[in-house]
Amino acid sequence: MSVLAAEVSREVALGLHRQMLAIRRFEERVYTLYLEGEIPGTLHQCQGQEAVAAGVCANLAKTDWITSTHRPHGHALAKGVSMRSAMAELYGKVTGCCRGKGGSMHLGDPAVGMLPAIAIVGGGNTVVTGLGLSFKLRKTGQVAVCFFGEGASNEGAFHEGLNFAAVKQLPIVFVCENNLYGASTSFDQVSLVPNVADRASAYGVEASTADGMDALAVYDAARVAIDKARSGRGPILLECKTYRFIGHSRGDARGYRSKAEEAEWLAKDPIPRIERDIVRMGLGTEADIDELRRSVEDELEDAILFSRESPLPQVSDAMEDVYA
Amino acid sequence: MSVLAAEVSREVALGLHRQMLAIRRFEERVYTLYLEGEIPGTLHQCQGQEAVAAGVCANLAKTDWITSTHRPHGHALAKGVSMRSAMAELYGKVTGCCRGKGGSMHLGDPAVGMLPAIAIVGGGNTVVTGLGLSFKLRKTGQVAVCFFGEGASNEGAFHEGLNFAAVKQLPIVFVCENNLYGASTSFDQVSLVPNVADRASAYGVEASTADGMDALAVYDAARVAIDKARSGRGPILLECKTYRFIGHSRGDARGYRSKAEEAEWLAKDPIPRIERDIVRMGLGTEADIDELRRSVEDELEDAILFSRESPLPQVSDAMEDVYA
Amino acid sequence: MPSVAPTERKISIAEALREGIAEEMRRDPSVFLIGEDIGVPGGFGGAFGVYLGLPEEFGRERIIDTPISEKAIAGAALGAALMGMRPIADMQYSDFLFECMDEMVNQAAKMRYMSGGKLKAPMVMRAPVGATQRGAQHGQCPESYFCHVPGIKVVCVSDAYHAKGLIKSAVRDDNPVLVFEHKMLYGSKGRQMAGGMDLTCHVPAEEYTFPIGKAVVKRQGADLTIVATHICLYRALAAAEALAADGIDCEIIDPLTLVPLDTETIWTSVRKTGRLMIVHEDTLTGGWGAEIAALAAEHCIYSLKGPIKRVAAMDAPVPCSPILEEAVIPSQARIAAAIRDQMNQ
Amino acid sequence: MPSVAPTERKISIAEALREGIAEEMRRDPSVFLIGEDIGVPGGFGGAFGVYLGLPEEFGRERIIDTPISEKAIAGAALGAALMGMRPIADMQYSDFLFECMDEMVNQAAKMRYMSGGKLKAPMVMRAPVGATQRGAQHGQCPESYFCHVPGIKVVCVSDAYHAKGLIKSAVRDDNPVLVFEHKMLYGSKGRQMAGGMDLTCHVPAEEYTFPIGKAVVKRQGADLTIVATHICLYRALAAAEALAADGIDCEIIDPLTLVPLDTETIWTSVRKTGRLMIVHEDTLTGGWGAEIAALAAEHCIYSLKGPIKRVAAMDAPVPCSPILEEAVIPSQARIAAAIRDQMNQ
Ligand SMILES: Cc1ncc(C[n+]2csc(CCOP(=O)(O)OP(=O)(O)O)c2C)c(N)n1
Ligand SMILES: Cc1ncc(C[n+]2csc(CCOP(=O)(O)OP(=O)(O)O)c2C)c(N)n1
Ligand SMILES: [Mg+2]
Ligand SMILES: [Mg+2]
Repeated sequence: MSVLAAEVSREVALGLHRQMLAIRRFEERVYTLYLEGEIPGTLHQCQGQEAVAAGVCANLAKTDWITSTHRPHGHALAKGVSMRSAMAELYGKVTGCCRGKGGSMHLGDPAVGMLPAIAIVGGGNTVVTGLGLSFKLRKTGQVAVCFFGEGASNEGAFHEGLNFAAVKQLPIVFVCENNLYGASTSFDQVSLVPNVADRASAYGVEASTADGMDALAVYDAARVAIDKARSGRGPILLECKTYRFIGHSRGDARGYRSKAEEAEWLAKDPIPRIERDIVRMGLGTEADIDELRRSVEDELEDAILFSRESPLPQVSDAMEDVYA
Repeated sequence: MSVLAAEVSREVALGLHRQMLAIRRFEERVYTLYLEGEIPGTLHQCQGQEAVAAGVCANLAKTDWITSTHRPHGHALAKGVSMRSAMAELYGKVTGCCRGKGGSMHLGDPAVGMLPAIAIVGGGNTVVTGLGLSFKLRKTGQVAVCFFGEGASNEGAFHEGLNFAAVKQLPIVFVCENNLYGASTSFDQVSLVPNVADRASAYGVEASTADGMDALAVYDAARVAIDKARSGRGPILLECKTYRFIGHSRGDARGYRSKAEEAEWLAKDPIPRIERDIVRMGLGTEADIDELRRSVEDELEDAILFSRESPLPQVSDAMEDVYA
Repeated sequence: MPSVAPTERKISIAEALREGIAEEMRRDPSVFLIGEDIGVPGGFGGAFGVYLGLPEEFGRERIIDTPISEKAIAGAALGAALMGMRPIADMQYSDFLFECMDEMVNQAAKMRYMSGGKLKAPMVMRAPVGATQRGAQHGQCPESYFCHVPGIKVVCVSDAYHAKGLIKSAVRDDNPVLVFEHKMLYGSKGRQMAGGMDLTCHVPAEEYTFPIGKAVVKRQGADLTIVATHICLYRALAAAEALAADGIDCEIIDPLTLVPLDTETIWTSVRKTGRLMIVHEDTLTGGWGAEIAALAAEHCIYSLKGPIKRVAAMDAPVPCSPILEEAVIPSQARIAAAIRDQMNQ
Repeated sequence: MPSVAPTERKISIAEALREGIAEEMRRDPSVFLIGEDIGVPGGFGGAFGVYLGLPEEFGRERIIDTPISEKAIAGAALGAALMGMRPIADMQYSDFLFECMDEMVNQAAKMRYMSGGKLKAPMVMRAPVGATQRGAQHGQCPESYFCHVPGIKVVCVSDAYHAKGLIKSAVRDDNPVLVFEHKMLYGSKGRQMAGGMDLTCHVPAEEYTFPIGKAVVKRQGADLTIVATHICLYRALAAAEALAADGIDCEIIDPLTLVPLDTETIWTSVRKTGRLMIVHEDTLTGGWGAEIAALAAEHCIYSLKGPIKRVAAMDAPVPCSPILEEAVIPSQARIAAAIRDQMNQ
C-alpha cells in the first residue's frame, strides 16, 4: 500500500480506478478492432502505464494543458478527450477529436487542454515551453504537463526544453514515463545514469520520482509537483517508473526483453493494485468496483458504435486546415 | 602559482608561453589588419583565452584531432596550423589552410588534425563523436578534443553528443571554454547551474575544471583528461573558466559587461602570469622570454608578408570541392 | 506603393521593421519577441540591431532573451502561438534555422492540420539571409526549403516600405510566417555595404499594412519579365537600367511573398513579355525559382517566346574569400549577361 | 538492367538492400551501420527489418545501436566519414531527418568545401518515405529538401535490382548520399500493402553496382514522357498500361538519382515525345518535380508541344484517415486523368 502525503478521498480513488480501467479496456478493445481491420494505421498502446496518465491528469483542471507522444491514448482519455472522439479518431472518422486528420499518434483536443499529440520523440519537450511561457506572461495560473518517455530524454529537445523552462521558471511539469525501453532499446544501453530524474540537476530543476505502477503514489507526487509549478516556483521533473505490458507498436514480438521481466512487472499491474487498495482502505466495495466496470464497458461500446456509425471525412476536407 | 600534479619542464613551460604569445600577437595584428581593410569578413577573436588552447593542445599528438568553433584562431595555431596558412586563410588567399573557402570561422587543416572549425554553436559536439567512434572502432589510440563555449552547452547538440560519447565510451575530451558570455548573454541568465561541469553527471561523465587563465593548470588538467580518454575509459568534460578580453566579434562595444569585471579579468592575463611563473620556477630567464617574443614577431611578419603576396583563388575554384 | 512626395520620410529596413514591430506591440499585448541577444542591456538589439530601443519601451518581459537553443526558441514561439499569443521569434542568421527544423516543419506547420483545424499557430520567425563574407555557415539563403513546407508562409522583404507593411501583416496572420530579410539591405551600415545603393525609402509614419501574397511591379517593361528578391532585385533593376540603352526593356517584379505566390501579377507580365527570368541568391537546384518556372511552364507555356531562365547562386556552399563569394552569387554583370542571352534565344 | 532469364532470382527491396549492405561490409572493414533499434538482439533489425541477420554476421561493434538522438547519429556518421570510415546511418522514418538538419545541411554537405577539398565525407543516410496511414509526422517524402543542398547526393530506389546496385554505389561514393526508400515497396509485407503489386524482381547474387546519376527508361512510348519515383512510378506504369488501350503511349523514366540528375536520358525522351509530366509523392510546391520542370523549360522548351505537368501530393500535411490520405497522394486514377488532360492540351 502506498505511503501518501495526504489522505485520499473515496472520490479520488474511485476516479483513478475508473480512469485506469477506461484506458485499459479502451486499449484492449482497440487492439482487437485493429486486428479485425476496423481500425487502420498503427498503434502504440499503453497497457500497464495507466497509473501515470490517470494519476497526473487527476490533478489538472480542464484549463491546464498537456502535451503527449506517439503513445497518447491514455493521456487523451485521462485529460478528458471523450472515448467517442478518441475512438472515432482511430477509426479515421470526421467525428474524431482531430476530425480524422490526426490519427492514433496525434490524439488531442484543445477543448480539454491537450495539444494534438506529438509523435516526434521529444517533440513536445520544446513546444510545451511555449504553453508555460504564455501562462506565465498572462499570469493565468494554468499549468502545462509534458509527458515523455525515458527514451526521449536522449533527444536534444529534452535538454533545450528543460533548460529553457528552468531559466524562465515556467509553470511546467515534465512527466517522464520511464517504461525501461524506447522501442527495442533498454535505457541502460543508452544512458549511463539509471534514472531520468538524475538529469534534472543539470538544469537546476527539482526532480521527484513515483512508483508508476501505483496510481495513488503518482497522484500524490503529481499533486505536489503541479502545485509547485502553479505557484510560480518553476518547472519540475517527475519520473514514474512503469512498464508497457504490450509491444512497442502493433506487431512487436518483444524478443528484446525476457519473459521473467515481463512477469515481474505484470505482477505490479496498477489496476488490481488500486482495487486492493480501495477495498483495504475502505474507500469502496467490490460492488462499487463492479459498477465501475459496467459503466466503462457501456461507455466503450457506445464509443465503438458511435465510431462505426460516424461519417468519414469528405475528400474535400483534405485541403482544409492547412492554413488558417 | 599553480599547484600542479606533476613537474613541468622548461620545454613545456616555454612552449606554452610561446604558443600563447603567438596567439595573442596573431589576434592583435589580425585585428589591426582587419580595421585597415586588409582582412575581409568578420572576426571572433580569443585574446585572454590563450591558456586553454595552448594548455590543451600541448598534450595532443599531431595525429589527435580537435574540433573548434566560430572562435577558432587560437585552437588552430595551438594544434599546429601554421601562422602562414591561418593568416592567408583570413586574407582569403588560395594558400590558406582552407584554400580561401573557409575563412575566419572555419580555420582548420586535416594535415595537423583539425577539422574546419564549425561556426554553428554546438555543431562540433555531435560531429566529434564520429571522430572518437572511428578511433575506437579502429583501435588507433587517437583522442579527439571538442572545444566549445559555455553558451553552446545550452544546445541540444551538447546533450546528444556528450550522452552518445558516454554511452559508447569514446576517447573524447570535451573542453568547455567558459568565458562567462555567449555573445551579449551572461551564463547566469541562461543556466541555473553555475558551471558547465555541473552538467556532466547527467551523462555519467567525469568532469574536471581548471583555471583557464593559467596555462600550466590547464596543461595539467588536460593531460589527466586526455590520458583518461586515450586509455579507453570514456569521455571527460574539462571546463576552463576564462574571459575574452575583446568583444564577441569585431565592433562589439561590450556594453553588457562592466569595466570593473573586465579589469578584474585583465589582471589575470595568462601571458604575464606564465612569464612570472617561468621566472619564479626557474624554468627560464627574461632573456629567454625576449627571445620568444622576437621569434613570434618574426613568424607573424613572415605570415603577413606571405599572405599579402599569396595569390587569390581562381574564380573557377568556386565550383571545385562541392563533391569529391 | 511608397509615395514620392517631397515631404517623404525615408528610413531603412531595420528602422521600418522596428517601427512595425513596435506598433504591433503597442496595439496587441499578445505580441512578444523571443530570441538570442535581443534585449540584453548594453547588447546588440538582435544580430542586426532591429530591436534597439524596444526593451526600453516594452520591458524585458516582452522581449525575451533565451539560451542558445534554437529548438527551444521555435518550440516556445509555437507553443505560445497555440495558446493565442503572437510571438515574433528571431534567428540571428537564417543558417541556424536548420537547428529547429523539427519545430518548424514537423510541428509549427502541421499543428493546425493535425488538430483538424481546431488550433492555429500565429507565429512569426524572422531570419536574415545572404552572403556577407562570413563563409558557408553564415551566408545561406534558405527560403526555398520553407517554400516546400505546406502550412508555412514565406515572405522576403526588399525595401523599408514593404518591410513595415509586411511585418505587421505577418504578426496579424494566423499562420506561421517566415520573414526573410537580407543582411545587406538592413541599411544600418549605410550605403557602403550595399555597393552605393540608397537603402532607405519613404515609409509613412502612420499605420498601414501590406498584404501577404501580393507582388509588386518595380519596373514596367515589354520584353522580359524578371522575378527577383532581396539584393538580386536591385541588381536586376540596375542591369535593366543599363540594358535599356540597348533597347532591352525589362519588367521587374518583386514577389515579396513566395508562399502564397501572387501568380496573377507574374502571369500577367509573362503573357505580356513572353519571356521569364527568375533571379535569387538562394542556390539554383531546387530553389524557389524552379517552382515559378515550373508553374509558368504549366500555365503560360503558350505565351513563352523562349526558354525560362534562372539566375541563382551556384550550387555550392558559400565560400568565404570575397572573390569566390562574388563568383557564386548573382552579380549585376551575370544578370545582365543572362538577360542579353535570353533576348537572343 | 535486370535480366528476365527463367532462372531469375527474385527478392524484395528489403532483401536486396540487406544483401548489398552485407556485401559492402564484407568487402570493406570501414563500413559500419549506425542508428536506432538496428541491432538489438530480439529487436526489429531496423524499423523495416532491413538489417535482420546482419548483427549475427558482423557483430554489434559494426552495427551500432544509438540513443534516440538523431543529431548524434548524423554527427557520428559524419565525423567517422571524415576520418575515412564509410558509415551507413539509419533514420527510422525520413520525417526524423528534420531533427538532424544542421548535421546534414550545415556540416555534412559543407565540410569538404570548407576544408578547401582536403576532406571528404563518404557517408550514407538511409531514410524511408511515404504515407502509410500513420499521419503527418510519419508519412512525409522529404527528398526535395535535400535536392536543394549542394554537396549531398540524393537517390530514390524503386526496385530490388537498383536498390542493391545503388546502395553499394552509395557506400563507395565519397560524398554524403541520402538514400530514400518507400515503405510500401520494401516487400517485407508482401504484395498486399502495395495493392497487389509484385515487389520482388530479379537480383543477381553476384557482385554488381548501379551508378549514381543514371536514370532508366521503364517503359518506351511516343506521346508523353513521365518521370516518376517510388510508388508513383508503379502507379504511372499502371496508368500507362491502362491508357495504352486508348492509344496514349507513355514513356516512363525512373530517375533513381535526383542529384545528380540524369538529364540526358530525360531530355532525349522529352525531345522525342514533346510532352513532360513529373509524378512524385512529395508535396507539389517546391518539390523536385519543379526542378525538372524548370530545367526542361530552359533546355527543351522548343520541343514541348504543351504545358509541363506535375502530379504530386497536395500541399498539405499527410492526414491520417485513409480516405484523406488517398486524396492527397497521387493515385493511379489521378495520374491517369492528368495524362488524358495533358494529351488534350
Ligand atoms: C525523433 C524521433 N526519433 C525516432 C522515433 C521513432 N520512435 C518512435 S517511439 C520510439 C521510442 C520512444 O521511446 P520512449 O521515449 O521511451 O517512449 P515509449 O515508446 O517507451 O513510450 C522511437 C525510437 C520518433 N518517433 N521520433
Ligand atoms: C546554432 C547557432 N546559434 C547562434 C549562433 C550565433 N552565435 C555565434 S557565437 C554565439 C555565442 C556563443 O557563445 P559561447 O558558446 O559561449 O562561445 P563564445 O563566443 O563565448 O566563445 C552565438 C549566439 C550560432 N553561430 N550558431
Ligand atoms: Mg520508453
Ligand atoms: Mg562563451
